[in-house]
Parts: sequence; structure tokens; C-alpha cells
Amino acid sequence: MSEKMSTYPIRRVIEHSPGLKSFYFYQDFDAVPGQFIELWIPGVDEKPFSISDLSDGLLEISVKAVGPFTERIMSCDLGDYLGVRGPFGRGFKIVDNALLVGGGIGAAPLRFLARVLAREEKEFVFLVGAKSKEDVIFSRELSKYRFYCTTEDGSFGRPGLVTEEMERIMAKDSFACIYASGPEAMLIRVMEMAEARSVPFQISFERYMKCGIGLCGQCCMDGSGIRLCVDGPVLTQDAVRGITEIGLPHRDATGCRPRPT
Amino acid sequence: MSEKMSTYPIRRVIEHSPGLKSFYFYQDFDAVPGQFIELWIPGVDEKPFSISDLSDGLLEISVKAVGPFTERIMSCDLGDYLGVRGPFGRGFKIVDNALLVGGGIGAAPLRFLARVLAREEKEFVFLVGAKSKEDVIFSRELSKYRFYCTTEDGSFGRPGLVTEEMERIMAKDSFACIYASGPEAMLIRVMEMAEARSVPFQISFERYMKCGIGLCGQCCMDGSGIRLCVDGPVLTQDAVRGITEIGLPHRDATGCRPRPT
Amino acid sequence: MTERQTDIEIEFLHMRLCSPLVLASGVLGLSSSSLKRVADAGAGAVTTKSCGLEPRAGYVGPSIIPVSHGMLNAVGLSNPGVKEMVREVADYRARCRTPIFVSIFGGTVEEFGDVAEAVAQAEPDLIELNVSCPNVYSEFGSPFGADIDATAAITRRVKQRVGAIPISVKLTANCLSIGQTAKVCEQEGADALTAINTIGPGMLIDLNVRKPVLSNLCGGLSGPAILPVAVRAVWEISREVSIPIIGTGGVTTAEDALQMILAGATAVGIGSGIYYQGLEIFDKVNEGVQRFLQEKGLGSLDEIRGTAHE
Amino acid sequence: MTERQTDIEIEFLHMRLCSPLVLASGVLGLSSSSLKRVADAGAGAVTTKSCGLEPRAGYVGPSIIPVSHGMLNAVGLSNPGVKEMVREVADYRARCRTPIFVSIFGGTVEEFGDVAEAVAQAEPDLIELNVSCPNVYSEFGSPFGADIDATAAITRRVKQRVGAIPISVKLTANCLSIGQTAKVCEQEGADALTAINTIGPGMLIDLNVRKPVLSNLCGGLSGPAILPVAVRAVWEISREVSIPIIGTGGVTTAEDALQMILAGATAVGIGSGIYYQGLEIFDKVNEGVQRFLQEKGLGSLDEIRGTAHE
Ligand SMILES: Cc1cc2nc3c(=O)[nH]c(=O)nc-3n(C[C@H](O)[C@H](O)[C@H](O)COP(=O)(O)OP(=O)(O)OC[C@H]3O[C@@H](n4cnc5c(N)ncnc54)[C@H](O)[C@@H]3O)c2cc1C
Ligand SMILES: Cc1cc2nc3c(=O)[nH]c(=O)nc-3n(C[C@H](O)[C@H](O)[C@H](O)COP(=O)(O)OP(=O)(O)OC[C@H]3O[C@@H](n4cnc5c(N)ncnc54)[C@H](O)[C@@H]3O)c2cc1C
Ligand SMILES: Cc1cc2nc3c(=O)[nH]c(=O)nc-3n(C[C@H](O)[C@H](O)[C@H](O)COP(=O)(O)O)c2cc1C
Ligand SMILES: Cc1cc2nc3c(=O)[nH]c(=O)nc-3n(C[C@H](O)[C@H](O)[C@H](O)COP(=O)(O)O)c2cc1C
Ligand code: FES
Ligand code: FES
Repeated sequence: MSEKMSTYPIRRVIEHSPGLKSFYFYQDFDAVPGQFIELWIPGVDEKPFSISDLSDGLLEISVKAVGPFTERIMSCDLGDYLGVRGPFGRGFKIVDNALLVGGGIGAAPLRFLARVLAREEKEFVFLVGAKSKEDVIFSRELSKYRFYCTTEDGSFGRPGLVTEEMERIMAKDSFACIYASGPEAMLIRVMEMAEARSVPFQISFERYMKCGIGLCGQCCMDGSGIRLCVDGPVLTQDAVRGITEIGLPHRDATGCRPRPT
Repeated sequence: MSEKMSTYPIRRVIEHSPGLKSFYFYQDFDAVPGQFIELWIPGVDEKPFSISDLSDGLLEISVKAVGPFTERIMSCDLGDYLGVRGPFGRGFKIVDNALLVGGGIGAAPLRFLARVLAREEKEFVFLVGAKSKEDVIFSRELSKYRFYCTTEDGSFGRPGLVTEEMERIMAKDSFACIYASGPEAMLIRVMEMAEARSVPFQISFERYMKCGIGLCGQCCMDGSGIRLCVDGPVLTQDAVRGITEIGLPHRDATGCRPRPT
Repeated sequence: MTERQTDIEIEFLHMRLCSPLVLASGVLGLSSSSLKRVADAGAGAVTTKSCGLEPRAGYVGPSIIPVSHGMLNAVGLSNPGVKEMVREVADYRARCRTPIFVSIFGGTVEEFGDVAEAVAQAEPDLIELNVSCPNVYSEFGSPFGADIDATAAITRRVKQRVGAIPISVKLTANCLSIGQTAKVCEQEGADALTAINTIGPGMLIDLNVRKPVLSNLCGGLSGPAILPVAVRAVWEISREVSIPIIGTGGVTTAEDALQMILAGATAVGIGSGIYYQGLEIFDKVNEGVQRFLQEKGLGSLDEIRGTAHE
Repeated sequence: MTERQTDIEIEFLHMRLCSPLVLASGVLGLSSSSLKRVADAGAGAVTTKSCGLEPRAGYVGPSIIPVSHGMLNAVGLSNPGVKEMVREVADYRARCRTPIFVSIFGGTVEEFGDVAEAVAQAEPDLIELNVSCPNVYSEFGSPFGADIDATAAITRRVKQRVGAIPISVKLTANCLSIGQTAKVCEQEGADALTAINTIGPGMLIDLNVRKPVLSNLCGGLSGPAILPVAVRAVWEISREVSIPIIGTGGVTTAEDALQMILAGATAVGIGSGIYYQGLEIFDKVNEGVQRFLQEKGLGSLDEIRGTAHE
């Protein structure tokens, strides 16, 4: 029934850095890492966000300000009621001995995953890449795990791209699964490396979404036509294989895919 | 969900005597004695009938032809689909050492009750009264029990009224409960005798019914306003006490109670 | 009778109702005893079954059937006629102080006036004009409620003939603009509006006998299925008028009732909900509304009525 | 792709559809891949999202929300525009043989004609005229579908401009007489009719923030709640016309689909049902219909179509 709209007051706000916050809500559903919710700012709009943690009914989402909606949410405060529908989609399946690769705010769903993996006493290595120190979230918490970080400007962790770090790590260790989430260019590189070494992957993708429940067709992927909101957002290589639009500009709210002019 | 309309083919028809038949349907609900169903003859009308037996999904209702609908049903045949909604209302509560008093077709719900009492190894005496031999149903089956019958014309059992027989029996034996169903004049006499001897009773009443589900108000009893289709048709003395219309002409389909002119 | 919570009391026209919940017309509204029972169950006011000049038996069965998410009904305006209804109302009055609204219908504007005048003898707290019954098409043509001019004419005529007794026009969502219709009713003197009647109509076909189940073939849809339509209707009406609205349609919970009030309803009608929740629905919804007000630190429903418009 | 059961094949206009089930417009209808996936899931034909002349982003969220017994939606006719749609249709055609119906809308009679002509280039199997979207009131006024003359004019104009491509007019139940509207469409040259679009509209109000949830405030009601209304609409239409009907609205089971067919539908639309049953709904309903025919010893749906009228 949580697919219906319910509003909850914000119970806690954490500012990771300017334009990067976590919001907490007590609510009544259960979810697995990789699933997402639709968040409604009353009178504004509704947008999808990954669950970055859920324990004892306390839901956390972590938002990076990138446009009107995410800017607006930065000014939401304790006690403000926001609408939550969800959880939606298929999340990550738990695998022992995994490599987690997150880019920027893409680390959010992997953070929830890491907590569940740790709780279930699975082995894993967590790589996070970001532009700069301010874009790295959860680093303190994640340092409890085997955690490596890269920043493009070298302000935190190793300088460079997360996929370079991934290359190094994969050269030494072997993994049963690669979990990844982040910008699509990064994901493409992750998939190449995984396939080159025949490591199975589970990757969380993003597309423009409206309904979140598999009706509007907004998030259907060219090729197989699967609905990312229902059949994803986490896809395995089998699911990815049928898709022809990876790396292309995403369809926008009209349903058009911006074409190269 | 059986309160919705479902149609079932007639599986068996038994003619007890002209204008007095039982019809059997396989269906998918469970019921207790005293409950009733609404029976739909497609294209004709829908009317309430007591359940005269229900075992292993085989529902039996027993109908006496008294007017257009009940005449029409006499011509229904094996395989004809009729609509059944139900079971509705509150039935009889099971009591050991009871006296069952049925008048005419009113014996129908008591027959189901007797079967359940016997199955649960309760003691009981079953009295049936009718105008004439042809109006006595189930006599062969009921003679397995402590069964007494009266007919007004003396063509079967003892001549006279069932309430006279009841008087005789109650003078000898004492009972923990009186169950009754039949013409209202008979029921009034039964209640008088029960109250005179302080024996609790459970009596099945009839009123004009439309919805069977407590909405239309057609079967509401003057005084307490209880809905016979939901709060009855079986009433205890407590329930009867609040009613002021017992023995009056029944409200008809318009909701009017015919007034003495 | 449960103890009334004073804070869910409302002011409706010049009455104080102990609860915003009103028994909707057509449900348990035939007799004084039945109406009293509903009042005792916690309704703030009760509405009778719609009555006309003469007794009507209505349609043969089935005339009321549950479908998956609502009810279909076509009882065919069965009613005991206005004379009998006046007696029942008098009897109710003698036994019960909860306000009673009498619903009426007519086949013509003049007949509406006649029935209203006859009913006025019983001095009901309100006369509700059922201009919106969808189930007597073959007899009366499409409901007056779909025709804004007819609705206006009936409102005016009844108002002329009943004097000081307040009237509410019961509107249908099956019209071009329920907001405009409401506005016209207000202009013609309606003291309140009731919205909505059943919608559709709808049909259920049995697959084995391949026939529509209702004897009238189709019937008005009520119950949970229609709640969103009713809330929207109340919202639209409340934007157009300042007279009170009895928001009716699909209410089965306190949340549903509160939606109606936020949309602008003063009172909330309950009909089919009695099937889904039993007569306890009145107590349950009253309690839920009370709890909501407490949790939000609100003193009365006045503080939130219509606030969804802001 | 599951093996098709030949006996639930239907003849629709001059097509043979492997199943009577048609994907309703607006659901999974934006792209060729999505439409192909629905065809592969067992639909007998698919309908695109309604497209207009230019791309439209539609309303901000929430634009589609489940309510207790149905869905409310006001997406605001978001669509990629007719040029893009023509490309998607061509791409679909190259990959899939299941018939494709293209739904269109316009702000004026002339615009309907323009969009239809543009769409005709893609040679769809049918053009569906969405004259009945209830959710763009502020922009387009009340839907054409509520106005019998406007509906007639659009039908005529489109028919003039698309030549041999069959057209179906998508009707709304929010009108005075859907039967009369249907009849007029048939007279103006419609080859088929689709009924119904969403009803209401409806509104959901959140109690905490005291605001309507949909960004458009209200939205059309679809899903199980509206099935009885849709069945009644199809029955009424089928009494008035002899062209085929795509009976749409609230279908989630084989029993629902069979009610539509008994009421007179040739094909059966499925939209919101995908939310309730997943994409498996097509296989499930196909199988249920097949089983029903077998149990009753019937060879095809032709033997029972419209028989509830007898
Ligand atoms: C499954 C999923 C999980 C996500 N998880 C997170 C998360 O945990 N944290 C986070 O900060 N962001 C997350 N996002 C992205 C987030 O939805 C967008 O950042 C947000 O919608 C941007 O809206 P805006 O108005 O601020 O920016 P805009 O200027 O409107 O857009 C900025 C970017 O966001 C994309 N976007 C805009 N609207 C939507 C939409 N309705 N659906 C999907 N993408 C959209 C645009 O295509 C563009 O790429 C997730 C997206 C998806 C699909
Ligand atoms: C709870 C209940 C259980 C019943 N059980 C049985 C039963 O097991 N066997 C049986 O033969 N009969 C039973 N009846 C009575 C049966 O419903 C009527 O005999 C039948 O409705 C008569 O319809 P008709 O058209 O044949 O006769 P009519 O000429 O219409 O009426 C004959 C009598 O039946 C009454 N009646 C008519 N319509 C209704 C109605 N809709 N609801 C209630 N009474 C009505 C009339 O008031 C009149 O007294 C029961 C009635 C009720 C209320
Ligand atoms: C069985 C039944 C009978 C009804 N009869 C009437 C009636 O006589 N007059 C009237 O104005 N409305 C009548 N209605 C409509 C209700 O008063 C109410 O407007 C409608 O059912 C929607 O509310 P609900 O969903 O709470 O039932 C009837 C409804 C039902 C279910
Ligand atoms: C999310 C959504 C979007 C819709 N968009 C359109 C549309 O663009 N054009 C149209 O003609 N109908 C549209 N409809 C209406 C459906 O085609 C269908 O007529 C209606 O939903 C009833 O069928 P259903 O109950 O099977 O969904 C839409 C319905 C939904 C739920
Ligand atoms: S967001 Fe609507 S189908 Fe996925
Ligand atoms: S028969 Fe309708 S209330 Fe009892």
C-alpha cells in the first residue's frame, strides 16, 4: 500500500557539504538496497531518489543539488512534511566477496547495500569516486569497511578516476560480483572491465521517471523495452545486454531523446 | 466475496409435493443454519430463502410456491443457472437439549439446524406442523430423530396445531432452548409459551427484503430499528423485546405497512 | 449511545450537529425506527429515503449489488410516498432529537413543489432535493441534475413553497460542470448542497447467464470506488459557493471524511460505508476525526474546512 | 512470446488480432521498444501514447498515483510530438508485426486534422482520436468528447484527411449520452470506437499538507473502480452502432474482459491493469478467456459478442 502517496515529517537532516544532504523519515515499509522512492515536495514536483539507508523504520535519502527540485529540497527542514511513495523497483541481490563502485551521489544506494552486506557478514570492498572532497559522502562511516576513495582534483583519497582505482584493485583481487552506481560514463567503463574479467555485475541505472510503477512508459529502455522503474533500477548483464541506449542522451519529460544536431 | 452475485447451475431438484421443491447448487461459501441467501432467477426477480442444508459445498434451498417468483422457480430445471448471493444474516447458536418447532416451509432452516445438532451430538426434539400431509417436508429423514408432526387436517401425524403439540411436550420435558421458524401467528404463540416457562428462544423471522446486506432499510423492524437481514433473521428474546411490529402486517416493497382500514 | 466528543460538533445552517456525519439518502431511511437507530449509532443528522407523491414499489430484484470496489443500485425510487413519510418523520421527532433531513423527488418541477410542500408539514430540519437519481431514466428521462436550467427551476419552485425550511440540492457529478450547477442553485436560494449522488451508472454482467444482473440493467455506482470523484466535486463546488456542502460519496474512513472537509465540505454523508464498516462506521469515523484534530492540535473542524484550496 | 491460442483471435476491421486485448493509450506507449515488449507479452494490438503536433513535457509530478481502487492520472498529455512518434512507429513496424494504433490529440478541429495527416505517414493500422482527455482543462477547456458537435466535427475532418487509414474515436463517459455521441461518430465515418477514457476526474487530498496530491489538482480515474461504468458505456454504445468497439476501462481479469465482450465490445483495452497484474496480464487474461470459451464449448468470441443484449 506504500505505493500510494503518504506524507511524513522530516525527522533529521544532515548536511554533508553545501548542496549535499541526507533526509530522514520514519515510515512503514521495508525495502532492499537498490530500491528507490518517489519524493514529493508538496506544491513543487516529485522525483526519484535511491534509499541510502533504512533501518528500524527510519528511511534515509541523500540528495545532491543539481537543479530546481534538488535545490528546493535543500531548504526543507525538520518537521516539514514530504511525500514518499515506494519502495519501487528491483534492488541488489546479496553476493559475498563483492566490489562496490560508486560515483558521486551514486554512492547512496551502495551505502545502504554496504550496511546490509556488513550485517550479513559478507566480504566486500567499497570504492567511491568523486569530483572533489565535498562530493564524498559517508567517508567516515565507510572507513570501517575496506574503503578506497578517489577524487578528480585529488582533494581526498587518491587523485584520479574511480575506474582507475577499480582497475588496480581488480588486477590484484578477484570478486564474485561488481555492484556499481554513478554517472553513466563511469558505468560503461565498469561494465567493460567486468566483462573483460567475466565478473557478474549488478548496476543501478537512472532514467527520467514519472510514475515509478511501470505505467507511464517514461523509463522504458530502447531495445528490450524493459521498464527501469519496475525491472530495474538495478540491472544485471543479462538485462543490460538487451538495451541499445546505454550511453545515449536520456529521453526527457516529453519522451524525446535529444538527438545530436 | 460471496455477497456478490454468482450464478450456479442447478445440480439436483427434489419435488416433495406439488409446489414444494428443493434445489441444490454446488457453491463456494460456508454458512450456519438460520442464514439465508438471495436467489436470482435471471430476468425475473430476486428473493430471500433460508438454507435448508449445506454440506460439502452442496447448498440446498427448499421453496414453497406462494406467488409469482416461487411459482416461476418450480419450472427451473437441472442445469439452469440461478444467481446466489449470501450467506446473509445471523443464524442459530448451537444449544444442547433443544426443542425445534417448524411451521410449514418454516421447517427448512430447522432441518439444516437439526443436521448440525445431530452431527455435534446434541439432544433435541423436532416438531413440525403443516396444513396437510403434502406440506410436510423431510419427514422421512427427520424420523431418524425425535420427531413429531401435526397436520391441521389430520392427514399426517397428529391432527391439530404444532403449538398444541408443543404445549404437550413442554408439559413433560424441559428444554434449554426453543428454536422456531414459521408463520408469524405461530411464532407469537411459541414465544408466549417459551416466556411463560422462561425458556430462551431463537426464532427465525421473515420480512420483505431487498438488499440482504443492511443498506436499503426495507427489513428494519419498528421499535429498535434492527435490520432483520443483518441482525437477524434469527432473533433471541432480547432482540425481539425491542420490536413493536410483531404480529402486524409487514411493510411491502414500497416501505408502507398496510394499515387496517 | 456513545459519549459525544464536543470538538467534532459542527454548525450546519442554524443547527449544531454533534458530528459532521450525515446518513445519506436511500440508506436505512425508510422508517423512523431505522433512522433513530442510525442517529443512536453516532450520525450528526439523518436523511430519509427520497420520497415522492405516491408510494412506489421500485424495481424488482436484484436492485442493489456489491461489485468489486463499490455498490451498484437501481432501486427505482421505491418509497412509501409522502403521506407515509410525514408520519414516519413525526414519529422520529417524537423519539429522537438528532436533526432529520427529508429527501424528495418529483417527475416535474411542479411535482417537486407539491412534494416539498407536503413534506414541509413534518417540519424537517432540511429538505433535500434529489434531482440526480440516475436510475429511473426510462420513466423520467435523464436526471434533472444533468440540466442546469431544470435544476435551477426546481430549486426556485421548492424554495417558494416551503418557506423557512432550509433546502439542499443534491447534485450529480454526471453533468457538464458541477461547480456551475452549484452556483446556480445558490443563486436560486438553496441553503446547502449535497454532493454527490451515485455516478456512472454502471453495469455488471453475469458470464453464465450472459445478462446484466440488475433488473434495471444498470445502476448508480457508490462506495469506495467513487471517493476521488466526490472529493473533486466538493472541491469544485466549494470554489463557487459559500453555502455549506454535505460532501457525500465513498466515505468509509476518517481519512476519507477529512478529505471531504479539506475540500470544503461542512458535513459528510455516509451511505454505502455502512455496508463496508457496519453501523459502527459512525463511531469509528467520529473517533478518527477527533483523534486527527487532537494530534494536529486543532480545536474544531472549522480550522481546516476548505484549507486544501489555499 | 507465448504460443497464441487461435480461438481467441478476433477479426477487427480488416485485421486479424491474435488476442482481443489492446494496450490502451497512455500506458507504456512512448517508444517502439516499449510497445514491442507489450506486444510480445500477448497484446493483440498496441496503442501509442496520444501525440500532438509538438513535444510536450506535461505536468510536473505527481502526475500518476494509485488510490484505493484505481489510479488517478494527470500527465498533461506529455508526448514527444508527432514527428518523433512517426519515427517510433516506423521503428516498431520494422521490428514487430502486431498491429499498432496511434493515438492523437489536438487543440482545435483543424489541429486534429493536421496531426492525423502527419501520423498517417507512418501508416498505422488505426488512428485513435483522443477527444476525451479530462486533464488539460485549463489549457484546452472541457474535453471535446463532452460536446457531441465538436466530436462530430473532429471525426469528419480527420476522416477527410487520412484517407484509407481506419479511425477510432475515443469516447468519454463524462457526457450526456455516450450512445448518442457514438452514433454521431459512426455517421461521420468513424471506423471504430474506443470507450472509455478515464472518468471523474478525481482528487486525492493529503491530510498532513492539506493539498491535492496531483500537481494538476485532479486527474482522470482509471482502474478497477471504473469497470462497471465502462461496461455500461460499451453496452449503450453497442446498442446504437454497428462499428466495432474497443471496450476499455478497469479490465484486470478475464471475467472483466468477457463482460466487455458480452456488452458488445470486439476488442478489449487494458491500461491500468498492467499496474495491478504486471505485463503478465495479457497472457493471464488471454488464457482465462480461452478457458471460458472451452468450458462453454464455444469456438470463438464471435459467438458471445453482444449477447448480453438478448
Ligand atoms: C532510480 C533513481 C535513483 C536516484 N537516486 C538519487 C539519489 O539517491 N540522490 C540524488 O541526489 N539523486 C538521485 N537521482 C536523481 C534525481 O532524481 C535527480 O537528480 C532529480 O530528479 C533532479 O531534479 P532537478 O529538478 O533538481 O534537476 P533537473 O535540472 O530537472 O535535472 C537534473 C538531472 O536530473 C535528471 N532528472 C530530472 N528529473 C528527473 C526525473 N523525474 N527522474 C529521473 N531523473 C530526472 C535530469 O534528466 C538531469 O539529468 C535518482 C534518479 C533515479 C532515476
Ligand atoms: C429470511 C427469509 C427466509 C426465507 N426462507 C424461505 C424458504 O426457505 N422457503 C420459502 O419457500 N420461502 C422462504 N422465504 C419466503 C420467500 O422469500 C417468499 O415466499 C417469496 O419471496 C415469495 O415471492 P413470490 O413472488 O413467490 O410471492 P409474492 O406473492 O410476491 O409474496 C408472497 C409472500 O412472500 C412475501 N415476499 C414477497 N417478496 C418478498 C421478499 N423480497 N422478501 C421477503 N418476503 C417476500 C410477501 O410479503 C408475501 O407474504 C423466506 C423469506 C425470508 C425473509
Ligand atoms: C442503496 C442506495 C439507495 C440510494 N437511494 C437514494 C435516494 O433515494 N435518494 C438519493 O438522493 N440518493 C440515494 N442514494 C445515493 C446516496 O445517498 C449517496 O449519494 C451515494 O450512494 C454516494 O454515497 P456513498 O458512497 O456513501 O453511498 C442511494 C444509494 C444507495 C447505495
Ligand atoms: C497513466 C495513464 C495515461 C493515460 N494517457 C492517455 C492518453 O494519452 N490518451 C488516451 O486516450 N488515454 C489515456 N489514458 C486513458 C487510458 O487509455 C484508458 O482509457 C483508461 O485508463 C481506462 O482504462 P484502464 O482502467 O484499463 O486504465 C491514460 C491512462 C493512464 C492510467
Ligand atoms: S517511470 Fe513510469 S514506467 Fe517507469
Ligand atoms: S433487506 Fe435491505 S436492509 Fe435488510
